[in-house]
Amino acid sequence: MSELGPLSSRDLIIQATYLLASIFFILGLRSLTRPTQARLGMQQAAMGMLFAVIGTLLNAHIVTYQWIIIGLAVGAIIGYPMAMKVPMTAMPQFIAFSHAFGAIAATLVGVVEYRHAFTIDMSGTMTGMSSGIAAAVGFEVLFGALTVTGSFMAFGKLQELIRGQPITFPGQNAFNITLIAVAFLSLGVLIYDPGATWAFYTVLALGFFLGISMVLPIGGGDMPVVISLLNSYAGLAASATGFAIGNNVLIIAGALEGAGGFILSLIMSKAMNRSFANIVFGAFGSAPAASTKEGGPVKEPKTITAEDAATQLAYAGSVVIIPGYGMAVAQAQHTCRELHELIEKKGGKVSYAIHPVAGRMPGHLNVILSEAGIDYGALLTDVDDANRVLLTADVVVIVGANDIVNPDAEDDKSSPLYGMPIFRPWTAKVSFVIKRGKGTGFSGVENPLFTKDNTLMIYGDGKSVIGNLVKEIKALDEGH
Amino acid sequence: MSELGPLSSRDLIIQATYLLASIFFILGLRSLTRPTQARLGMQQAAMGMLFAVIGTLLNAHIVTYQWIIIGLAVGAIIGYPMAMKVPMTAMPQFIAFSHAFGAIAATLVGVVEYRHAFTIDMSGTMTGMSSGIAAAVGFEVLFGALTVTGSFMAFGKLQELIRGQPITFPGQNAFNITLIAVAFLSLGVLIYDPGATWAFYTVLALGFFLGISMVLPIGGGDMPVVISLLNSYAGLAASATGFAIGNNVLIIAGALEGAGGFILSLIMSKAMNRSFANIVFGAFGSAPAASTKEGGPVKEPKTITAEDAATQLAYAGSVVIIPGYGMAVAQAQHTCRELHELIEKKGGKVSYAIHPVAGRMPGHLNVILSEAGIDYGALLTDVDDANRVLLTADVVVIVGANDIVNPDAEDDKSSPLYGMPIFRPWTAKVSFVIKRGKGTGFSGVENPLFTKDNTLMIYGDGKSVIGNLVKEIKALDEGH
Amino acid sequence: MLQIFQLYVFILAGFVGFVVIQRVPPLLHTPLMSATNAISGISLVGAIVAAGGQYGQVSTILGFIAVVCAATNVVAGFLITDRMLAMFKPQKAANAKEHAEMKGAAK
Amino acid sequence: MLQIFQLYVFILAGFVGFVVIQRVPPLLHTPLMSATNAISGISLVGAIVAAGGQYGQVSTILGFIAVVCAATNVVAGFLITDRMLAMFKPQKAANAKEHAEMKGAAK
Ligand SMILES: NC(=O)c1ccc[n+]([C@@H]2O[C@H](COP(=O)([O-])OP(=O)(O)OC[C@H]3O[C@@H](n4cnc5c(N)ncnc54)[C@H](OP(=O)(O)O)[C@@H]3O)[C@@H](O)[C@H]2O)c1
Ligand SMILES: NC(=O)c1ccc[n+]([C@@H]2O[C@H](COP(=O)([O-])OP(=O)(O)OC[C@H]3O[C@@H](n4cnc5c(N)ncnc54)[C@H](OP(=O)(O)O)[C@@H]3O)[C@@H](O)[C@H]2O)c1
Repeated sequence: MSELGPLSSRDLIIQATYLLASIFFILGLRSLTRPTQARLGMQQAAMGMLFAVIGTLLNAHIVTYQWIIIGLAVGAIIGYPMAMKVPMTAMPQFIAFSHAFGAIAATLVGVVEYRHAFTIDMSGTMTGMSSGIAAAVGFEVLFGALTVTGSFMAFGKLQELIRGQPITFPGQNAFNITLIAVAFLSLGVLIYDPGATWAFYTVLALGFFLGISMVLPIGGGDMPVVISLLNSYAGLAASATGFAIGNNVLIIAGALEGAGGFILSLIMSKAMNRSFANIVFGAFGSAPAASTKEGGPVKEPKTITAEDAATQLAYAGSVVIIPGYGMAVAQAQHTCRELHELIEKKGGKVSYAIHPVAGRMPGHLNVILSEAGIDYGALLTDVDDANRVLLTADVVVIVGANDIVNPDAEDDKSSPLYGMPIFRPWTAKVSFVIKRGKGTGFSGVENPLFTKDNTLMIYGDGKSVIGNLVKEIKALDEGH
Repeated sequence: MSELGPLSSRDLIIQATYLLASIFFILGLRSLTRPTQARLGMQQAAMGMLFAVIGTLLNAHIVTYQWIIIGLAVGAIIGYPMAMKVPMTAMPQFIAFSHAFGAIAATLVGVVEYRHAFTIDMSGTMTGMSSGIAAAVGFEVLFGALTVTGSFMAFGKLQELIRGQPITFPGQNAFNITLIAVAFLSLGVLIYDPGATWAFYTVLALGFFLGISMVLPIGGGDMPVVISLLNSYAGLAASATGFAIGNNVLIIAGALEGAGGFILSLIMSKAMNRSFANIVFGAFGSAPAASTKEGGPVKEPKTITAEDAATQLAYAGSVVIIPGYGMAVAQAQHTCRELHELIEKKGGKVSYAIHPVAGRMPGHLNVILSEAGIDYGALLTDVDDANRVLLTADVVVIVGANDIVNPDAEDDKSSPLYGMPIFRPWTAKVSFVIKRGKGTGFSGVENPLFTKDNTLMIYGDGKSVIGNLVKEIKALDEGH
Repeated sequence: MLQIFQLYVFILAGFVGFVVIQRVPPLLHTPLMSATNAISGISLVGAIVAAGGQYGQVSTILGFIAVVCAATNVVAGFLITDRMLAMFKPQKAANAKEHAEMKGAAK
Repeated sequence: MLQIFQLYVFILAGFVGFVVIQRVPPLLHTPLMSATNAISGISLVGAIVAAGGQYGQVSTILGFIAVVCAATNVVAGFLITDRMLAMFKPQKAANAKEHAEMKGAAK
């Protein structure tokens, strides 16, 4: 909370530490964009955090370190097992949860700031607050509070503590817009008269409320976009804190995060073919409704036994595996790797086509497969590249994927998926689809791929079906 | 020259204008990285400049606009014809020249600042200067002055007003290092005691002197690297001005320019296979000396007549043209385009392989060819791509290029070119080399390409030889 | 005036974030999301000042809670990101690239 | 304090320049060099203050010369860049890209 004026040498050290922290954050983010340097980047960002904390601990306003040290220790004790235990499939809800914690901190800091400025201190005076600072603190608690409840809601939906379906009531959008308007009005009052305590607490309360009412109507599957957007909001809250207490590290880290979260939600929205506005306005609205296409008589999908499928896989020259959300649900990645290695031992080439929005967060399947030790050289993460490889593939194995291989995205203008870039497994010789039953994907629409002539279904849980395939291929060998 | 304190509404407008200017500069630079948006980017940068000027004109310190307006008008009158008349081949020296002008301005501003602070004003007092400001002003005049004389030297060498060869004397490096040391010592004194007028003028004088003594020993061909580096220095001077007068636009524009110039010199040094240190320390040292390889009996290059060459070109399916510095010297680009169109009319495919350091500044030949109206879709600017195309080319026409097609860069560890990525015309069916005589290229080394079995020379000036080829191809048609 | 500088810092940093993150390959989207989540624990800086400052008992308690929450976010966020990135195996990828380059370099 | 903020602005802007310019394709190296040259005319801002301020006669003269020089740099730099960029013909390039995309999209 340094004010303007000549710098003491202590201030100089603090400022140098902060500058270093900022540089580490930026370098870290930059390294994070390259697969071979990503881990280094993460460490640089962590170093940035360390320096930021050190710089703050040197702050002359700090009189007692007791609670700080206990707090840090408790945080570490809570955080460590959390991070070590969580399964990779639960990544979205984990991020939402951890995120809510950071937002709580930002919000509380805002409250402390405001209270401090408008409490009569020992010397009997009240410091008060300029309009500029009031604006910053107001933004801080608004975005902070919104992120707290929003993140918890997202967590609840993903963890299925709350109903995943969109929860709506008539006039919901109008209601939310009114809430937002009132929140910004109160913020305006606060800026005009920083001493208007009621305005401050109204902003805070509405922030909490908005987080709930804006996330409730959004379907569980849309949560990753919401989380990413909340990430962006949390960044803005951090930047606002920085404006309020005059701390550049906060401003910079917050801006980086704000930009990052925003771009990730854009990327997701694009890959999911949702409109930009849909995202910017807090992913208002609900998941696309099921298409009501009425067709002729519905063809029944053809099936294939694990034994026959295994034979074809054993003699295939080129196999492409398309994993989807179901692979994560079934935790089938390790078995999948076994299959992969078996096929390669028999001389086939295996690659994975990873759709940008396969799973429930961007790049989710990359993490799941990496967890099983599959190296990322085998992953085709570009849709066009993957489609080129599919043209010459002998066998495609689709494991728990649905929307990302739905041909309606290209053919049916009325489909909610229309326009989303998809994989084209039907251009390969034959595709096996592994899923539990007739369940639809995230979008809730039927998939005409399943009734194509060269598509064969293998019903069952992803992990056990792949396990069977592995067994059958091994049996083939022994049979010889 | 705004100081800290509450802002008047005029200051607010100025600051908003400056912020806008900064944003325009950044957006402009970003657009400049994309071929389709480059022109827009340039316009954005120009808008940035306009806003920066408007913001400055609103400055409360300005009492008379007369000299400003006359100055702007005179500048425009000088600048306009300069920019409109200069031929594209003279781009490097033009940039050097124009650059010197900007540096003069930066240096003069520094002098005015310093003089103003240490002159007794009407009220009988002297404002003086803090150490921080003195440091900024000192850097400003050091880098500014160095850029002024350095740019003029570079201009002189390129325009051949000064001998292009490195001008050296024994102990030159030691001498320069001593000068630099004295300059920084004086700068130190100035920071310690801002009132030490002698220190200020010593820094200024040494800056001018260093610009000369650092560029003199560098060969004319190395000038583009020097210019780029001086660009970077000028950027630092502008940033220093920004620190001195508390103006963010100057800091930002200067930093962008500083980074840009630095990266461009890095790119050039890499493509020319010179060491990094060589560049950072002001391209100290001279152009690589000619290699003294002693071989067996020297083979004589084979030649081909324009008539025979024309016949082969007329029936070639795929032709690659490799232009070099000689193309620019001969101004052969327009004739080259005629040849290009003739071959295409006859059903052949023509592309250009443009080496990153072909010519005398990075991307030079792209500009030269664009001047002739050749669209950039036909330009292969990636060495690896071009080499792939060369593998299947029927005829390669090398026009005034030498070093960039020297196989020693790959084969001869003792060659000064060793390690530089080059084109491999000898992998094509046949190559024609158009040059005036036995002149070597910029590096001064012999080129074993010319004596390869499938390389045939056509001696003569680039423009007239290509003119002959065009004539002969047309004659072929009439002959039929 | 100070706030104008802060605005510059904010805009420039936002631009850096924008330019840099646009280039993240899809492969790294999830780790990136979790890394930015960890960075959002930067409110720890504000929390420390609140917990250690002389702002009265209520503020100290709120500050203490803030420190706990922010520290949890930071620790959990960075650890999970590290766990994730440690799983990415680049071995064959690097080989594949080398192959491609060798092919490119062949005459 | 002010100077620390300036330092942040400088470092962040330098980083932006670094990240952005690294991506410039070789095709645009010459125009880029001439555009950054034009931008270096930004010293015009300082020159204007020097020429128009009440700093005495010598300063006004020096300032005037500075304005002339900087304005020359700006005008000449931007005009030549524009002339250069106007010569770049993207027609066929765009077509070629479309072709490639069509091929990619074909089944
Ligand atoms: N990645 C992101 O960032 C993100 C974010 C938000 C939304 N989304 C959306 O999520 C969808 C992702 O597509 P997707 O193809 O990966 O998944 P999907 O379309 O949701 O399909 C998943 C399929 O897996 C099957 N399945 C579920 N559990 C299984 C198990 N244990 N074993 C085998 N199969 C199982 C389901 O069918 P059964 O029930 O019949 O088994 C279902 O058809 C897209 O619509 C995308 O827009 C993605
Ligand atoms: N682009 C850059 O940024 C940059 C900067 C600095 C240095 N360089 C250096 O410049 C060199 C560029 O290579 P380059 O292959 O383009 O050029 P080069 O190696 O300098 O060769 C130019 C050739 O053109 C011939 N020539 C000159 N005038 C001619 C005319 N009127 N008609 C026909 N031929 C003519 C010369 O031979 P004759 O005399 O026999 O005709 C000479 O061999 C590299 O060594 C590079 O490192 C480049």
